[in-house]
Amino acid sequence: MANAAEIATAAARADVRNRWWLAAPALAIVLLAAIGPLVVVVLYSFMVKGDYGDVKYWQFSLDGWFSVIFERDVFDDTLKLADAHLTILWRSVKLSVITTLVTLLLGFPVAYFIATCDRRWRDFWLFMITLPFWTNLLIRTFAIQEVFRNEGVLNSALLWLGAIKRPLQIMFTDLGILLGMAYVYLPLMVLPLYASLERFDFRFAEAAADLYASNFKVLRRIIIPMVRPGIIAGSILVFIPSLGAYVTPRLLGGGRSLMLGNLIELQFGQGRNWPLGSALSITLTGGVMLALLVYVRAASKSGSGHHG
Amino acid sequence: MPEEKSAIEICDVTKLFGDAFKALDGVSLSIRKNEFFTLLGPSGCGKTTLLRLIAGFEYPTAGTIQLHGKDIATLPPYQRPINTVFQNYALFPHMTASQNIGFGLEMLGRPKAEIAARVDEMLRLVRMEGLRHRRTTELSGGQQQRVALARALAPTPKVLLLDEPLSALDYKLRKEMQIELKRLQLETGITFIFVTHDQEEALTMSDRIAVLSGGRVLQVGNPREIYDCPGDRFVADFIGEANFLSGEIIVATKDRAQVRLASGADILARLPDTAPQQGKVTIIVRPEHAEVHADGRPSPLSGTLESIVYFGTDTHLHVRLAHGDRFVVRRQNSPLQDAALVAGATVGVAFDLAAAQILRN
Amino acid sequence: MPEEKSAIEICDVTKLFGDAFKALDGVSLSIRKNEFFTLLGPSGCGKTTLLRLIAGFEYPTAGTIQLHGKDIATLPPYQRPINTVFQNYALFPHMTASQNIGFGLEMLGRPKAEIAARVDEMLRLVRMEGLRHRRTTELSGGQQQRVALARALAPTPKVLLLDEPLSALDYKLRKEMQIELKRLQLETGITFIFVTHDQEEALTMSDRIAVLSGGRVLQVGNPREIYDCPGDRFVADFIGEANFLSGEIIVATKDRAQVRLASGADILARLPDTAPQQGKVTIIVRPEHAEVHADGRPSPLSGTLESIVYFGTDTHLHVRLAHGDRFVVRRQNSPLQDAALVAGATVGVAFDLAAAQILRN
Amino acid sequence: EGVLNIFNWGNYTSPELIKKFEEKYNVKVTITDFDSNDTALAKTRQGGNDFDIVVPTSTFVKIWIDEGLLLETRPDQMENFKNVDPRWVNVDFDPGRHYTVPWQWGTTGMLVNTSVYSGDPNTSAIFLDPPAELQGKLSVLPEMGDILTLAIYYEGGTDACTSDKNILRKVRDRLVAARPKWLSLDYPSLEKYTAGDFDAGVNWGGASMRVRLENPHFVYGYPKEGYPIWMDNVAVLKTAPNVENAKLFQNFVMDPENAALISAYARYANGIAGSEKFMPEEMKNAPEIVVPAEFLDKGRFTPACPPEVNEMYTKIWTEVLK
Amino acid sequence: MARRYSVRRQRGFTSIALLCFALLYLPIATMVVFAFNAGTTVGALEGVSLRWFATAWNNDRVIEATIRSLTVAPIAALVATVAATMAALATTRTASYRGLAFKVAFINQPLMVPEIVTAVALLVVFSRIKVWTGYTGIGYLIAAHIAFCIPFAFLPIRARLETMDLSLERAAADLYATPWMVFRRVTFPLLWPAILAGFMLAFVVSLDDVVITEFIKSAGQETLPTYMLGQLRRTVTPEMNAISTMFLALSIAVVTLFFFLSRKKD
Ligand SMILES: Nc1ncnc2c1ncn2[C@@H]1O[C@H](COP(=O)(O)OP(=O)(O)OP(=O)(O)O)[C@@H](O)[C@H]1O
Ligand SMILES: Nc1ncnc2c1ncn2[C@@H]1O[C@H](COP(=O)(O)OP(=O)(O)OP(=O)(O)O)[C@@H](O)[C@H]1O
Ligand SMILES: NCCCCN
Ligand SMILES: [Mg+2]
Ligand SMILES: [Mg+2]
Repeated sequence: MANAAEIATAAARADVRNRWWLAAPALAIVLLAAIGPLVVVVLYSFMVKGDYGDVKYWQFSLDGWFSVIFERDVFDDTLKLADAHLTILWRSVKLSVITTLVTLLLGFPVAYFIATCDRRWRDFWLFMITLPFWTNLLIRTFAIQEVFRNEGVLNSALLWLGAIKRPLQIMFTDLGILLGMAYVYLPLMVLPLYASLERFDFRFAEAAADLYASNFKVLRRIIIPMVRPGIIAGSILVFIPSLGAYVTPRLLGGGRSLMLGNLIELQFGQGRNWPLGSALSITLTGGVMLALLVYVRAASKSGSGHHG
Repeated sequence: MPEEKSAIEICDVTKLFGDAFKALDGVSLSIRKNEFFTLLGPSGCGKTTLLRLIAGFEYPTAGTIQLHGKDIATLPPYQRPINTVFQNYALFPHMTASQNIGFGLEMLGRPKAEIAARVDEMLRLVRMEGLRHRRTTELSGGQQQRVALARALAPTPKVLLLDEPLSALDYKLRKEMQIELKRLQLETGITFIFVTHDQEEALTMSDRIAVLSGGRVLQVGNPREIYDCPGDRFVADFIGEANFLSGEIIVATKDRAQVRLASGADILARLPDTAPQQGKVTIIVRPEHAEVHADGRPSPLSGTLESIVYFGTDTHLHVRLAHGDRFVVRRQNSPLQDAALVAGATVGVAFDLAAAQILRN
Repeated sequence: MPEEKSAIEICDVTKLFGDAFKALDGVSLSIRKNEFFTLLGPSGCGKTTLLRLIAGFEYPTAGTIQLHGKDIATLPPYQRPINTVFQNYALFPHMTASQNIGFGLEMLGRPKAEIAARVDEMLRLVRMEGLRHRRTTELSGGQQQRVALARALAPTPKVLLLDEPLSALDYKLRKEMQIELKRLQLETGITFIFVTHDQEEALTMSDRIAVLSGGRVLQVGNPREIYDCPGDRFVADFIGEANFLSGEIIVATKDRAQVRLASGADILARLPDTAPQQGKVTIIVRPEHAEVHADGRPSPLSGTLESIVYFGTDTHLHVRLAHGDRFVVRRQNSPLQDAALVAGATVGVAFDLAAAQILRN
Repeated sequence: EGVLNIFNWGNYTSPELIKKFEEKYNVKVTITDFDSNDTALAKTRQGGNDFDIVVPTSTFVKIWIDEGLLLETRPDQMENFKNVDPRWVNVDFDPGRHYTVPWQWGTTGMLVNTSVYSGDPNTSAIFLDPPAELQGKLSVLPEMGDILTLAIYYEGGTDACTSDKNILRKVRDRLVAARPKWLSLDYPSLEKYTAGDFDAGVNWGGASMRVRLENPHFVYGYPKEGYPIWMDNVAVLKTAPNVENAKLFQNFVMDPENAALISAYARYANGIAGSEKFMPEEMKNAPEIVVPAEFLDKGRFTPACPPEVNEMYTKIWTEVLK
Repeated sequence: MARRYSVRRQRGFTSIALLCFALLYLPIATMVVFAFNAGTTVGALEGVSLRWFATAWNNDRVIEATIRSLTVAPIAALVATVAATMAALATTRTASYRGLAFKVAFINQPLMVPEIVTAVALLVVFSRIKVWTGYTGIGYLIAAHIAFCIPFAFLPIRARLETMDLSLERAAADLYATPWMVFRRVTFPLLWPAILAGFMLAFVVSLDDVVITEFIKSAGQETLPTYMLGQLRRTVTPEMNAISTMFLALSIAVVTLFFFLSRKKD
């Protein structure tokens, strides 16, 4: 006869088995095709850079890491903080934050619209959201340029309507980057939001409305908190990739300013400094990982009640 | 017209689900201010639907609903001074018990201190002081129901809709809550519209009761009227226990009639205005208004005592009448039991004129 | 040992939520095969938790649970021949009523035809034939509960756990379902473990009742034992109505005692083995076992009739005793009312020796 | 019989040429694109590919050879080598052509809309010290090497890989000052010039020609301070699985008629003498492709700069674009 | 009669949604329009013609690349979605334990590394494997795509599972459903919208990938995006628009067909 402690451990063992074998395929794939390579990158970050790209194998050095934070001035050889890196980091983070906010502000209504429309049409609208993204990113970006350009569709229409007197300069501006990024990342926000909203039980909304909550307050106090996991998933999916984005900023913003993605790419490309590129990307990954870890910890502490 | 006395005026309301299913069918009710009004009716008869129409979550397919004399068709729920205890509670899972209870007041923009005080009061009222910080998902069924009740009470609405608000509570607690609710009604002037399946609850608490069936209102009246003078067989049968005897009127005076039963015996019965004055009729006798005796006294009805069912406070005696019908007699338990009453005995059934009533067809 | 006769053997089970909250505290119960076993207890006392442990959704923090003599601790829910009617129904929202009901049989791999027939049967049983193709979200509360009941019954499990399975049904339907459930129990040999807040239901349907409070079992016994010989004050108070009188034993014999009440009057009361043989004691008298008379007869207790509450089948008379306690008397309604009994009258209260029982402290 | 796997710049390989080669030698050709010398180098260096032919730019050829990635196929001993323009035989990245065969060559210069700016287009001042008319209407190639080289020449340097800090400091200051006056730093698209988004910019010759064909107001300028010349070259990888076919291909592209096909498709000059007569009409004397004599000596091949220099360049580039 | 109240209505949401749809399709419409351009640019319309469709249709490399993209993306998205769904179950249908957060972060890792880094690292690793095994097939491409698709499917699915309580799954288990049947009959149907969303995300992400593919493709393994990247340094002609338009038309046709078939079943 098993005692309670044994039962508890047996149950726990079953739980552990499940959580390992179910996660195994994903873990294995990520391990082989993503983490393994990441180890390579970590190693690279500690090696001496090769003369024309790559690294000198098994010659170790901390230069890559050193250059993430410090740089030796080209001219007077003084040691100083790598303010170029910091400036670029700051700009990228700012852009990503704004992009995330804009996609959230636009994406939430879209997801909400799809989730609350007639059940039979939901898959259709969902498909309509992703369809533009079946067209290649470059083509899409070029097409966006056609829309935003001074002689483009948008400006022509606005001029024709008399809404503006002279074309709005959107291309090659931060606004252009932002609009482009919002466009490109919209589905990454809408789909997770939809996935969470689709299941929302509007009886909770009714209960709140019954308690004098206007529809806006219902949204703010009931719907948004209850679909929070979806909002967070969407925000992660937009924020992280936009930190590393470079095609859109380059094409729509004119590419006069480097983004984090460009900076890292430069080191692996024309800069031929793989250790620095590796160190920079590990820094980025580490930061994001840490943030995510903290989030999941917090969420699983406060949100475990949902599973009851 | 006592227009201003009525809190809710429901006028010929019909509600269709889909194209064909009539959940409500020409319902008209006038609920007075500060009344404790109960909706009674079988499962699926449209009680919840009616409450949802009043609260404003659904719109009538036809008909109008007035609140204090004003048509509220276009008033959204959050502008109606009406709160609801939902049948399924609908507690906010991301909030604690206190937060749920305080939600309405918060939405009304009341100051923090006032909300806190009121939440405390409500928690005390529903005996949940110790569980204020629990997530609602960590509460038992009855505890959830109490939070739902407290949440609806907290903002002191003009009208309170309660959809089986005490069904998950144990007997003792339910009694306490009944008393609290009744007290609140008397003290605060709130109009209560109450749905319950507990007949005792309905009969003791209500000022008036409406009996619904299949989306229609069958009878509206105070508990005594409903219980003692049910309008038709459905109401009689639905509320409490009832024995039905069929017979034919032989002589009818203003308010009573002599009826010849199937067994051939004649009895006297009350004859309400709404009932037929001649021909075949049905008579109702409540089980507790009849007596069984085994001493061979002559009695209009007699038969065999089939079974004796013990019910705590009382015992039900099931009698198979001579001509085949069943007749149930309820008798209060007392420590002195009648030894002659054993299953199989031949017994007579007796009741008074006042206990027998002729029903509307 | 009657080992093989017991269906479920619960041994010293404790369940903690979090680190400190004891939802169950050393519960031991032995439930016999084909028994109709009812769990009674106040809201939050741990009934649902106990059912969840038996069904296998939670594991006891300490203690063991056996099914037919075998430890089932490590058996996952789907391998336990146990079905549950959940307190919150937990119907599958993406399936129709029929599909919900047929789910269990389908999982057991029964042939299609058999499933269809059984689903039909179940739908008839719960009076839902017309709604078989409805989504469960389009059903009323009571209809949902009936589907939940039918779903759990369909696979004819060895043990059926019913967590307030009839709470959302109207009185009539509930009675019908009670009869059906009782019939099923007698015909199929299923062991029923039943949670209800309806005392009448518990008393009429159960073979045995366990009274729980705060996670502990207070008393186990058949309905009569529980009602007539409550072990302690909590049980007495929780089941039915009770009047408590305190006094002191003056003389005690084998099974009765003379007790001097606070008012100074002496009465005779039953004295169970478990009760104290001397000193201060509490006596319980059920309201329906006492009588009120206004004719000035001498009587050990007397007081003022404070209020008369009408209850359909009966009336409660609230008497304020001379020394301050309240005493409630329940009297069955009859068409002939006692005209002398009006609020404010001075009345005497009388009861028989058999009605008064001394309680365990 | 057999196959040939070509690894070349994107949209750079004439399908006609390939078809002709396939038919002639009964070889199935696959073409795979790369988009930068660095990618191509990185990929090949890691190995495991089945590429036979690779087409690195002049700047990189020496690296490829030094790293031992190329097979010494001795094109100089091939049948069609006689067609190679003598100017491109003794190039310093592959003296005597022991490894590579010319594919196409071109220049990086200024593209200016003369209806907007009528001054001299033949100076790097167009983008390094832009006249008022062109400020905010400039497009600059995002090629670190090309841009720094132009700036070094502009500041009086002669070595594209200079480590002279005086010059580099001036280069940096110049670029930092100029950057705000540019509109875009991106690969140019024709319609942005023709639609008026850009009025001037740093551009390749072939691309500039196409702009001019659409809008004759555009002229291509060769900076008098000096400008870079580049040449892409066909080489065979040491790891090539199909060496014989690869050699056949090297020989094949040295045929004037075939070389003309290359140019007709990708719009740059090739290094094969006698191919002109097979070229499309508009290319034969296009000033963007046939460098006018007066500017000829200002053009210089850029070598692959040594690591220390490249590191400084990267820092400057980052500094400029931060 | 005034507008009826509904708890579901949020002021302006439908307008914003429709506006977003309009904005999403504006560039696509432009792209389609220029596909029919008789001229050689995507900047100025010079009459209508089908010439670029003909050009594209006759461009074997484009057709090949399209087919390759349409092979890799569905396979990668499908495998990624299956793996992600399992992982999402494993990280929600469990008691909280130490290391759970780490596991979640681990599975999301491919998302957090800049593409170029994954690309370079994969290049290093896969090249070694290619040398050892001699296998240079499309498997590498698919494996890499699966890996970076996983977080895109994982996050939405897990988000939905997090808000889905266990009571229904318990009810199914109570009715003799084995864990697999619980998943198939209860969890999966209720999770379906999230799975679909996850799949679609994974699909477009795979379809769009250029950097990683660029680095690990072997000879002749061009996908549509890497092929188009090659065009970037030269002038973009309407041929690209024509390709994209055909691709779009094809997708719409396939999905419409799918819709019709699945609608019939209901
Ligand atoms: N997940 C949980 N976390 C913490 N406490 C819990 C949790 N679930 C239940 N409880 C507590 O355990 C106690 C027993 O709960 P249980 O649901 O068993 O009560 P119950 O007897 O079924 O009550 P009711 O009649 O109200 O349904 C309650 O006090 C409840 O608040
Ligand atoms: N959304 C809906 N679609 C279709 N029919 C519905 C819908 N909601 C309710 N109904 C039906 O309308 C009728 C009335 O439902 P309602 O919920 O008002 O019943 P009720 O009187 O509250 O019953 P109960 O006592 O069981 O809660 C029922 O027969 C129910 O099946
Ligand atoms: N080496 C530069 C090549 C440019 C191709 N368009
Ligand atoms: Mg209801
Ligand atoms: Mg419970």
